[in-house]
Amino acid sequence: MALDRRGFLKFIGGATAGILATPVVWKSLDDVSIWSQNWSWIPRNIDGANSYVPTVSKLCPSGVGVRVRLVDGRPVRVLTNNDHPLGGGLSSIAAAEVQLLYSPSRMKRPLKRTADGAYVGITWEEAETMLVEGLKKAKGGDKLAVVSGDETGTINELFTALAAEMGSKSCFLMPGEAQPAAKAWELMGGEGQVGYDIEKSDYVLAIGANVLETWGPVIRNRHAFRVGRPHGEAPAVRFAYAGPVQNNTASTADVWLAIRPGTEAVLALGLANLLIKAGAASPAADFAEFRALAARFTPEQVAAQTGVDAKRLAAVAQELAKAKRPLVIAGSEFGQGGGAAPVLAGLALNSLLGSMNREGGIRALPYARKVVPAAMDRKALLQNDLVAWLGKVASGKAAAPQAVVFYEANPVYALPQADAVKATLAMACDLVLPVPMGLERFDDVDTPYGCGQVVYALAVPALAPLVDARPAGDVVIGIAKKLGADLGVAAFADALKAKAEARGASFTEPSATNAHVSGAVLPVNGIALRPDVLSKAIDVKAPAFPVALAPVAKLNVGTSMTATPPFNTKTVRRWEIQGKELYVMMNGATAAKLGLRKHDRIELSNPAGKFTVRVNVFEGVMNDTVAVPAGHGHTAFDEFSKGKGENVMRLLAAGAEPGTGLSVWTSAGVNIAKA
Amino acid sequence: MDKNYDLPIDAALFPEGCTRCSLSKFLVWIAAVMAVFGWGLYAAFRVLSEGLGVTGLDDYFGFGLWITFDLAVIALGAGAFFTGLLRYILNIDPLKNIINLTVIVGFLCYSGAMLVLVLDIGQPLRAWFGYWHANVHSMLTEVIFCITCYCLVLIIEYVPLILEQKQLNRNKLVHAIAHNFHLMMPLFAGIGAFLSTFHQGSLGGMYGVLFARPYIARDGFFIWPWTFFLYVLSAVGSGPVFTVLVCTIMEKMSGKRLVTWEIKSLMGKIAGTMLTVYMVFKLADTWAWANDILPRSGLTFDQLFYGWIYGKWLLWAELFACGVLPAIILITPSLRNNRTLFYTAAILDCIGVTINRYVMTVQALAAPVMPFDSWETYAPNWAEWGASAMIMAYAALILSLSYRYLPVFPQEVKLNK
Amino acid sequence: MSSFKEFKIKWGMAIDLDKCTGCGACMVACQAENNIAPQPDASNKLKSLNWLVVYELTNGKPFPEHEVAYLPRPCMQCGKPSCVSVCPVIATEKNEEGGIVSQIYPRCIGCRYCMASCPYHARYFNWFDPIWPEGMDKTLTPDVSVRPRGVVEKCSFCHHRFMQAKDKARVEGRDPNALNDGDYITSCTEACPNGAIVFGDVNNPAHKVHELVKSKYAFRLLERLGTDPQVYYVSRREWVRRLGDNYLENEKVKG
Amino acid sequence: MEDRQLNSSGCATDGGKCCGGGITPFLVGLVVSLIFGWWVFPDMLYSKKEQPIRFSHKVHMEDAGMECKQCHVLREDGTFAGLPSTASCADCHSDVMGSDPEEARFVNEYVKTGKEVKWLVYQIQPDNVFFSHAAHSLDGCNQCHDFKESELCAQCHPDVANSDSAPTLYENKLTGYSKQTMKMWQCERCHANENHYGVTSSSNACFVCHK
Repeated sequence: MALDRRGFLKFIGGATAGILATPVVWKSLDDVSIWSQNWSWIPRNIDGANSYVPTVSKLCPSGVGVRVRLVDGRPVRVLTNNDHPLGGGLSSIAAAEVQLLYSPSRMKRPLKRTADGAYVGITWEEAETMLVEGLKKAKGGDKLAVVSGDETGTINELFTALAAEMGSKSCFLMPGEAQPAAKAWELMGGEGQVGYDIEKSDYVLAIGANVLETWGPVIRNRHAFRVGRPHGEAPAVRFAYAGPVQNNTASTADVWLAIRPGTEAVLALGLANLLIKAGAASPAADFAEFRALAARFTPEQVAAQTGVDAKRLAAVAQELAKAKRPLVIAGSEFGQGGGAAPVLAGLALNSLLGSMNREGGIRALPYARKVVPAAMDRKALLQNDLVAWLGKVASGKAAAPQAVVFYEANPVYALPQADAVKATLAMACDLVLPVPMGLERFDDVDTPYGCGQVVYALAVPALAPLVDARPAGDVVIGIAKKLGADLGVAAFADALKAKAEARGASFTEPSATNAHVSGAVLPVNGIALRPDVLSKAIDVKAPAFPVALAPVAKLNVGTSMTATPPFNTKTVRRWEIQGKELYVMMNGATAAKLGLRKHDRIELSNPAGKFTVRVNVFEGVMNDTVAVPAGHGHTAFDEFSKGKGENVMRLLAAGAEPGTGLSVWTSAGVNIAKA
Repeated sequence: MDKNYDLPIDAALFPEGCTRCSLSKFLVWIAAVMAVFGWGLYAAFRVLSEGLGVTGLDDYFGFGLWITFDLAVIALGAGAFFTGLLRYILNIDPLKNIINLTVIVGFLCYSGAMLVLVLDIGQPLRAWFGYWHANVHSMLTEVIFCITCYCLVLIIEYVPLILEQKQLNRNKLVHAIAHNFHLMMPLFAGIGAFLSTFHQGSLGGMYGVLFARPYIARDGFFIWPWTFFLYVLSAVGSGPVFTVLVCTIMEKMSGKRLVTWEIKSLMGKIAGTMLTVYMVFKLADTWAWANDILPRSGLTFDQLFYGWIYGKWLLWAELFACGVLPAIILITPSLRNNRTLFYTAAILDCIGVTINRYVMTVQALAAPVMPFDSWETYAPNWAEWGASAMIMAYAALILSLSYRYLPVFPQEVKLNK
Repeated sequence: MSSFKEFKIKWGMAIDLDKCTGCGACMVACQAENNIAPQPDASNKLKSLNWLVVYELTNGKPFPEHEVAYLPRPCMQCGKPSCVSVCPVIATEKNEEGGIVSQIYPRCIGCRYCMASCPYHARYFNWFDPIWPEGMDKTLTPDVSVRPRGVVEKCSFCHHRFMQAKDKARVEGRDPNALNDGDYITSCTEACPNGAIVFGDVNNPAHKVHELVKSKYAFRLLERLGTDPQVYYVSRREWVRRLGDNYLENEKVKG
Repeated sequence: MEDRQLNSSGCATDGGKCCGGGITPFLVGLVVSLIFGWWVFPDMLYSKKEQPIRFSHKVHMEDAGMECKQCHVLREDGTFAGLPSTASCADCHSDVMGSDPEEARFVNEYVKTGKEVKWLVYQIQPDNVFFSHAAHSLDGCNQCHDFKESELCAQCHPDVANSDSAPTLYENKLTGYSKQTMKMWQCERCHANENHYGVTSSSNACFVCHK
């Protein structure tokens, strides 16, 4: 039968009716919607058994104690470790540490720089050969320099021992708070490492030091804050903060004393003056001279120099005097370049308040014994000033090294006058060696600066390295051997074991923290206040710029050695970065004075450098001050941070602190012009 | 009959006794329409393949141009149900001369809206969940069901018109079907009127129920949410004149008279009457909102406006320039019969209801509710404009084809003798 | 407004705003815990997906009287959620003991009506498919499914942790419906070093949060709109409490 | 449009004729699509997969007297380990025990190499489903029911206790899931059963099963 048009239509009609009576349409509709929950380009969950590895974060400068959650051996989370002496919460950078293992910018194998400047992958054998050859050339007479970005690790002993074997003492730490503090403590005649017992204090005045965000063992500090501030109740511990910007610490402090950047020491002396007038005294031998010095810092004088409100200053002095266990913590508001003066002045205040060697006050903590015989101990290492040395090299006052080894340090990004550093260091490294990341290696954190107790925490690998990386300690030991030097330890693990023993810790049993706390303190005897040094050191000339510069440090955007982790872009505040543009903050009065409004594009410039940013009006900034978020402006790393914003270090130039010779870069100023 | 070679090639398909432009001229016009359509198609492709991130929408403005567009065309398409209601149920006979056009416009508005909705939801493959997993508490469920049903009704109303196409109608079966459909029209008009009233209302209700959005929440008085009635009234107050405007545009483009002035004026009168009723309630609503709902929410009238983009001018324009003013013109016979004033009023009326749908959608979302939140602004991007333009192009296409080949305007032959 | 169930257990938070420094650890912990994809450019805050967002509050005064506070905003898990009744496909509901407002991704059609209804902006849309840098998807937890583009998502109070806590209780032979304080806490609660967030059963006197929410300094966001949130904020600062809701000039704030 | 001129003597009266050809084409269409829809289409939709090793649950349960939970373990934290690892099988099968060639193959290919068997799972659920084996315990169900362990398992899983070889797995080509993957209504047989409320802690709230 031939099918005519009408017949065909009927066939279609029948087929349609039939299909509707079968699962074809309905099942397909349903399956398509199931498919839409299950798209192949969306990653799947992978189930497995949970396990937890207690360790300590080597990524976060606070050395926060954490637990790593693994699912069938895959690390998935960094979790809080409430039992850890450096834990009790997460920092915004440690929280992202697991994901950083897979950062697109992670190095996967050793790299060598070729003649045209490009990096090519090589094997570890080639790399070690190159390294040995390079180091051979740098033997003898300070021709080798070592720069370490790890302030608390035993790894430094291996590097410095290698340098010593090579005849060099040019070993440096990246700048931080510990160096100026060590200098100040030494000047005062203190022994060991200065510690701040925040946990037991009932009144904490932080001058500059951003104690709840970047200063010291932050998570430990914040845990003390947590305990001292019962939920919704009147605080048992009061916090006061003095600094140019209402930063994270200031936001929750009971008092914010706004001061000009770089005037921390002046503020401390002003408080000392008020306290002495109110009857405070120090047992120090040079107290009389100190009193005379402090007397120069009348409230009017302090107000003029720091810009602080005299009434608020007096109120804080009164609160300090009334407190049972007051504690003053002084430092730089962005964690570096502050010089010894603020710490000296701050410690002097503690002395006036009777806080020396007292619960909830200042503690002298013993340094750990060296475990690598030829190494430089922490005390000696802290005395070397990288920025000053680079300055000398640049000006020809010191011999340029033949070889420099950088360990977890990014000086071209993180040092003041980054552009000049780049020139001094001849651009870039010839050899780049990947080390396992913090969660992939054995390492340690020994009593971070600021900690009120001796804490020794072991970092334990949660997983094997994901890339072709080798532990730096073992590489150094091997290289030394090839260079004919015996460092006295067979493996890095032995060094760690010895260090743990030196701290009285034993990690033979599995523990919930892999950390050890010791009550060991050194006596604090015959402390001097050093008004002689202070009077010189505070003689910092006010910058000859219309606007002072206040860098603002926050951990969420990374540290001097790592860029913004992938998860952290969302934590960057809206008016901090927009697209690739950085926003800087100033208060309404300053903006009006400069004829600026929110979103205006401006150029910040000074002899050190210049860049263009936009204006955000934020009232929590000192008058005539521009607050610049630090930690942006990376030229390397991945799409999460590269090319975003500007690096504030480019506007900072280091000078020498009179009286101590330390490099300082907290008193910078800028010109502002509409761009 | 000898073939007349002066006539366009497709003349055999034209409605009985009507003349049309040449096919090539028509095709040029269609090509232009298709170009716009293609742009929209590209936008739709990008949206469907990459996700809605292609659009200018964001987490503050989950609703934007598309929802505004949908609401506006559905309101303006209300001419279909309301005219149908008057024509078939209340037997206002002269409306038969424009009823076909209202049906087509209505069909275009509803089917267009549904097309946009497919783009606008994030998971179009799950669109059928709206029927299968319906949440009876959601106003949107009402909207989904009513729009779908009413769109089907409009298709049923449109089909006989297609079947009446001269060549198709020669087929006896087709002819019979068309005829029988016509006989059933009052029934469908009734169903349509019910459905349409209901979902115009639920569209309004959709907003009125958002009790945590003081800009649009309407509660505490009479039936909650009373935006239900405002939406119905504003739709019937503007839909009829929109049809007239479409008709007039078609007249201008074709150079023919399609509908007598009396019919247009009658449509204007109907819309004007409804608009007047609407304005009374809308003004009362605005007053109640400003003096009851806002203070209860801790807000003041001024706080609900921002800068130029969400300024008070929008409200004044909606209420007075595009509300009270056209209402007065359209209900006053002397003013209404001045053609310039009539068309001005018609346009203002349509603009007014569009502004209403826009502010209820966009400004409502822009207005911060948390005191520390900020006003944000929204501007649709090319993808949203493109997809909207695609619907306009689709409408232009259907209207052009319908006009060229279907007996849409019963008066055309007489008026163009 | 349709009526909502009352529950014996009511998971809630008391967030002390005087303790939050705005560091962002909670936001990072939330993303990692709930498999939220990282975003290379998150500077458009209206298009960056994060269940928990820390808002910056200011007392509005000029320097030096200026004060700043930070307010972490999870989903409020409203007792009378404005989002639930509007969903056309029952992809979100408030029906489980504990009062957590659920959001079911395979059901959601992405109409965004719930987003329009939520005055807290707690709901987020997947504008694009989620993308992790190569290899980073290995860090996904098995606890929360990854959401495709086109669906709405929001904070679930780490609901999977609730389930895990119940399972743990079952295995240990305890009553899964009588969890102890601390058995179940959210990822943000756990991460905050300042202890700004206290999480627990608001109805259970044995849980700390039970007392905290009764503080005279406790308030909820936009309380007068009738959403009845299960998230409470605490601040001793009057100006902060005032920013918790809209107040006409002459109106007084509680506490 | 009654006023439009219509020829009312149209086909309404002799519809049968004007729609000639009878009902046959319609029926043919109907049957063709019914056959396609019920027999051809399901076959097209699924691909068949077999287990990498033929495994006899019967031998293990009847002959060796084992119970489900000996291999399908609940971990201490309440999560379910599901499939046994090669190592746990090797507790018994460290060497070939019987005469079954499949066992020998298992020992040689997996136990000796330490490789894990990629068992196919019939009941694997989408990522968005949360299922707790801890919550679905014998104790809970047997408050009213009288299930044996294998009976309880068989409420959801294919009852393999008595089978000598594992069934074929039908994988849906579109969704990627097994044909036996439970649909929501199957979960709701218990979860939406009001008799269970108050007795067990079951609830039909979305979040009870979704993640």
